[in-house]
Amino acid sequence: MALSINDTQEELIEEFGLFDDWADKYEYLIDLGKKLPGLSDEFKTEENVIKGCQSRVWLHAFMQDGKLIFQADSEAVIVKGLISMLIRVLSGHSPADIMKADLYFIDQIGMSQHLAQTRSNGLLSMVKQMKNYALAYSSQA
Amino acid sequence: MALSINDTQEELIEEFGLFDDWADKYEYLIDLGKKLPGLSDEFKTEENVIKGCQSRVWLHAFMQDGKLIFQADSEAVIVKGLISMLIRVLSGHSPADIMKADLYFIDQIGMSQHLAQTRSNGLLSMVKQMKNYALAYSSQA
Amino acid sequence: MASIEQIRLDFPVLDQQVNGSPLIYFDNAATTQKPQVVLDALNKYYSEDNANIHRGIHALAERATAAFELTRKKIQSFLHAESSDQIIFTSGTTASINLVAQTYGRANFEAGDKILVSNLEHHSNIVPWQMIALEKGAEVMVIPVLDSGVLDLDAYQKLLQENTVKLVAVNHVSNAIGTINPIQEMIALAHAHGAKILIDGAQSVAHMEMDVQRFDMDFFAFSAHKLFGPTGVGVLYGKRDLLESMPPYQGGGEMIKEVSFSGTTYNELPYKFEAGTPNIADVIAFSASFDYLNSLEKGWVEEQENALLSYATEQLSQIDGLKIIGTAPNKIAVVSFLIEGTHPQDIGVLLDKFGIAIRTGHHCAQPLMQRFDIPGTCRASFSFYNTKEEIDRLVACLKRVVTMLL
Amino acid sequence: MASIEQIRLDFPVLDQQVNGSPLIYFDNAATTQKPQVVLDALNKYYSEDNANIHRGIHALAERATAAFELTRKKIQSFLHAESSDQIIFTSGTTASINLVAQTYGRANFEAGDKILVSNLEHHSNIVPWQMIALEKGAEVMVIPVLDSGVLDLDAYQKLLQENTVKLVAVNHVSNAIGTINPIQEMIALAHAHGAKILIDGAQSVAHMEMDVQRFDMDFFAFSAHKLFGPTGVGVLYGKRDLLESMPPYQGGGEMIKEVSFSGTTYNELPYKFEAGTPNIADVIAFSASFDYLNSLEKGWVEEQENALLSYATEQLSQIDGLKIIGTAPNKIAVVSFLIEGTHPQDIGVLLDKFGIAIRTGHHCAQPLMQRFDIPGTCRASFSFYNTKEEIDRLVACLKRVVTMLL
Ligand SMILES: Cc1ncc(COP(=O)(O)O)c(C=O)c1O
Ligand SMILES: Cc1ncc(COP(=O)(O)O)c(C=O)c1O
Repeated sequence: MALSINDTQEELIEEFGLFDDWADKYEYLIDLGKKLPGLSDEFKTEENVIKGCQSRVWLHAFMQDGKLIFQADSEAVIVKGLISMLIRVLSGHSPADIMKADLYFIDQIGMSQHLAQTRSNGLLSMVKQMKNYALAYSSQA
Repeated sequence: MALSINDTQEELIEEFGLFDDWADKYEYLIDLGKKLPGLSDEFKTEENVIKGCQSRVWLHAFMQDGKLIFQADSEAVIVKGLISMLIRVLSGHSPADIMKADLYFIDQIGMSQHLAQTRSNGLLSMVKQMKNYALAYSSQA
Repeated sequence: MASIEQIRLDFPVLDQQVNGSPLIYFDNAATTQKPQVVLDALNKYYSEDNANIHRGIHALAERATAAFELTRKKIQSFLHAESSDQIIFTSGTTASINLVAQTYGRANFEAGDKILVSNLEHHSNIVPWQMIALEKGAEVMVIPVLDSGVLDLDAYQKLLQENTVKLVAVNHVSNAIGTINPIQEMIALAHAHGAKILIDGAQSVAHMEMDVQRFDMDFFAFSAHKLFGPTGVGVLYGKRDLLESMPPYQGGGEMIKEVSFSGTTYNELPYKFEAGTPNIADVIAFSASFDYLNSLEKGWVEEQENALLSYATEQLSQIDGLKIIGTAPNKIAVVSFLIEGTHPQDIGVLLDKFGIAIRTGHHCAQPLMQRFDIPGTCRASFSFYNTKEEIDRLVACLKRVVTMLL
Repeated sequence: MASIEQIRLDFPVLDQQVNGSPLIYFDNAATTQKPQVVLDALNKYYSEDNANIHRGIHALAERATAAFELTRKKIQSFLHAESSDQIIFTSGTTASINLVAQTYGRANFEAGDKILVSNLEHHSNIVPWQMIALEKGAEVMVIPVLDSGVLDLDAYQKLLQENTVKLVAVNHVSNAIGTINPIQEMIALAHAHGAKILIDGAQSVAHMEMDVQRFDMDFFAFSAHKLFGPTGVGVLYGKRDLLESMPPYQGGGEMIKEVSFSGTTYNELPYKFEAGTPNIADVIAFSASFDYLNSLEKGWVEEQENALLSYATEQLSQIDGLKIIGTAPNKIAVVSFLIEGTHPQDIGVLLDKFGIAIRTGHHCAQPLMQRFDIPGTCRASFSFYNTKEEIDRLVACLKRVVTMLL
């Protein structure tokens, strides 16, 4: 059975705990970004674009066996890395769990600046959009 | 024969030299204002109004024997006092003399603040308008 | 709670001599003085964080953006607005009103429509309506004012009756004579007759609590400089559906979503109405005004100002020939007056010699002066940092000035 | 002449650490930093002179008015304008351009008229024209840009040929890629074909001398915050006959001569276009920017910046895969670039970690990005207080960043 949302958060916190300096952290993040499969062009539609980003970011979501699955892509690799973590934490859980998830790992791994309203990387919008999907699908689940 | 423009300025400087404090000076100025004959209603026209004043100020000018005569009025008595000094200094002189007059007395009697561009009492506009009349009449003189 | 002496120390400008006397600043309706914390915030911004906002990803840009948006949140809570994206930054009350006239007005006014303004308005809440009315063939009609300086609500109701009024524009408080208008009632009446209403809060914000939702306001406008904040910042609050339905005002950076030569789409609220680099530093420093006001004891400002108003009214009334213009039962701490046989300008010039700053003239409310058939007034307007002793000196100097003039 | 180290001390913001490294501020095209004298002027104004201007007769109001009008004179001489009443204060370049679009444009554009803008423009010099064109049935046409980032003057001439162009709106310098446009030639061509021309000087004022008369400009707009002055202040210069013939923009206090409900008349220049309480403090403090610039050795700013531009161009070109966007022979000290296989945003985020502030994105010039078919650029923009050592560090950090990303 898959890890719970919080288990995955703990895992990420542990992984990032191995790095002392920001450069190593970002290299790891970039690596995560590169490894994210991304989206095929058919899902890179206007409707899937997340607003408020300097780079374009797309989010695609669908239900499978009562679980919400997220797939996403971005032109910028750091954003992709951040997204890849969000997907690892949230994708494959029930809409109810996603809706009530508290994403404390972002702060703990020292990436909270990317969640600031003022960042034009759209991470905050991304989280909001994921929760919106969860809300929308929660009736169906 | 009438005093020259500068003689009158010296006279005023001497008169104001008698006062030690501002209150006495202003009382004298107010007194000058009250004594200024003013204008009859027929001359209080739109064309004679001087712009940029908080109180309305009217200036009327005409030529007599080659000399330019000024008459003026205001709703505010301090402005009237200031005007009365300008008239005493400039009225009855040739347009040429008025055009080249340097009104140093205003500064010397400590009233230069009233001549500031920023004052909304229009003293500066008044002086300008008097010189404009002199310019306009200088061809006729 | 700090003593008034301590509070005065928070306002550095108050501690100075003018023409050899201690400054008495009674021109608060024109602009209020700034507490030291506002100056400090300005200085801190420029010496630590200065950067252009919203699209930057470097540290300074992020700090500046966060601070800028924090002010928006503080204004939201000051006004009790639903959401911070209904708080639009402009350059002043005047700009806020023009924004509504040129967007809401341009999109909605038609020939034959009526716009109501009151006879108590500041020019900034008259001229923008005259301009758009002229363009659209609409008509600006006037809510009359009674001799006391109170609006004639019967006449207001009659004006609304035909249901041809599209918008009412009225100030919360008259800058010229201090009347507090019954806006709650006026808003309800406007809405009952299908009209929208804009409240010009320029003169009320520094003196009373505001609640745009409880009052059901459509639009509310004010200026930071009259609320102990910097010059160059104004605010427009609007109901969400109205703001969303309005076309943009100025075009430029920030207010767009996508620009191309084949077509441009506009950004969301509030950015849709905030074209160009905003007044970043002053918006950020304005935040400190709210911190300062919140540090004062609740209710104290109104209490102190009401005491000043009663005392000034009482003391000034004892001067021979002095007539107060505006005797509404509900007033902020503003006393407008005339003294028989004197011109306001003469009074103002001489009081300045005593270090006392009042305002004289028409106070940008010429139609009100015309209504009372006066050339202007002398206006002493108080803030909480003023004192009874200052009023005593005003009265004493006024007596002296009158003897000089008469 | 002071050393660069001394000059840097005049800008307090520069002396700080960002993410553990000394700040390197290469985002000067977004907004410039302020010298201490500007901060001091702001502080002095608020703690000594703060008052509303133009209609007051008390000491503070007079001091504030005099200081405010002094800035107007300094701008007049900075621009070599005929007269100070052709200098209009606005809230920024964007507001200045909108003012012209909404007054000159509204009064003069007709269906079928053409307005020319260039493909190099900032959104603030595109969207206002699109908005008024849409309203009037006029058409916005585009002066194309060559691959080098230079405007295509042949195409410009062709566009003018039919004599249906009412107005040309073009920037003096491109904010996105630094191109200096041949405005003298462009102005002459516009005039030869009966078109008026507005020059957006937002990006040129901090870098080069200006002479509105010699260039025969119709309109010139810029922002104080890009010229070492405070945020919230803009300037519009216009030819007298144009300004006089234009209807007013915003209605309110100050811009009127006489207000009554039967009709309102407008004030003279410049006040006709300055409705409401202006941004008094910031206009006054802006004066100190000119004093500061005048204290520098004549010609030094251009020399220093040209040296920075050549050095940066040379050094950056040595980075593998780095491509400079905008290679016009005449450029200000701005380098826009892309690095193969990386996205500008990633570069910006990582440089920030090294304490280096550059701007990434479309720089409010989306049509130019569309022209080059790029998502945006990394832009390093220099000012005279930057150094070659800072550029060395940029290059070193960029190399490191690229290895992280690839
Ligand atoms: C060329 C150009 N025009 C106009 C503007 C708009 O200036 P502001 O945002 O100060 O109104 C800018 C500022 O980025 C610019 O660079
Ligand atoms: C009632 C009222 N409305 C509007 C204004 C205009 O405000 P601002 O000049 O800050 O735009 C004022 C300021 O004097 C005012 O008192």
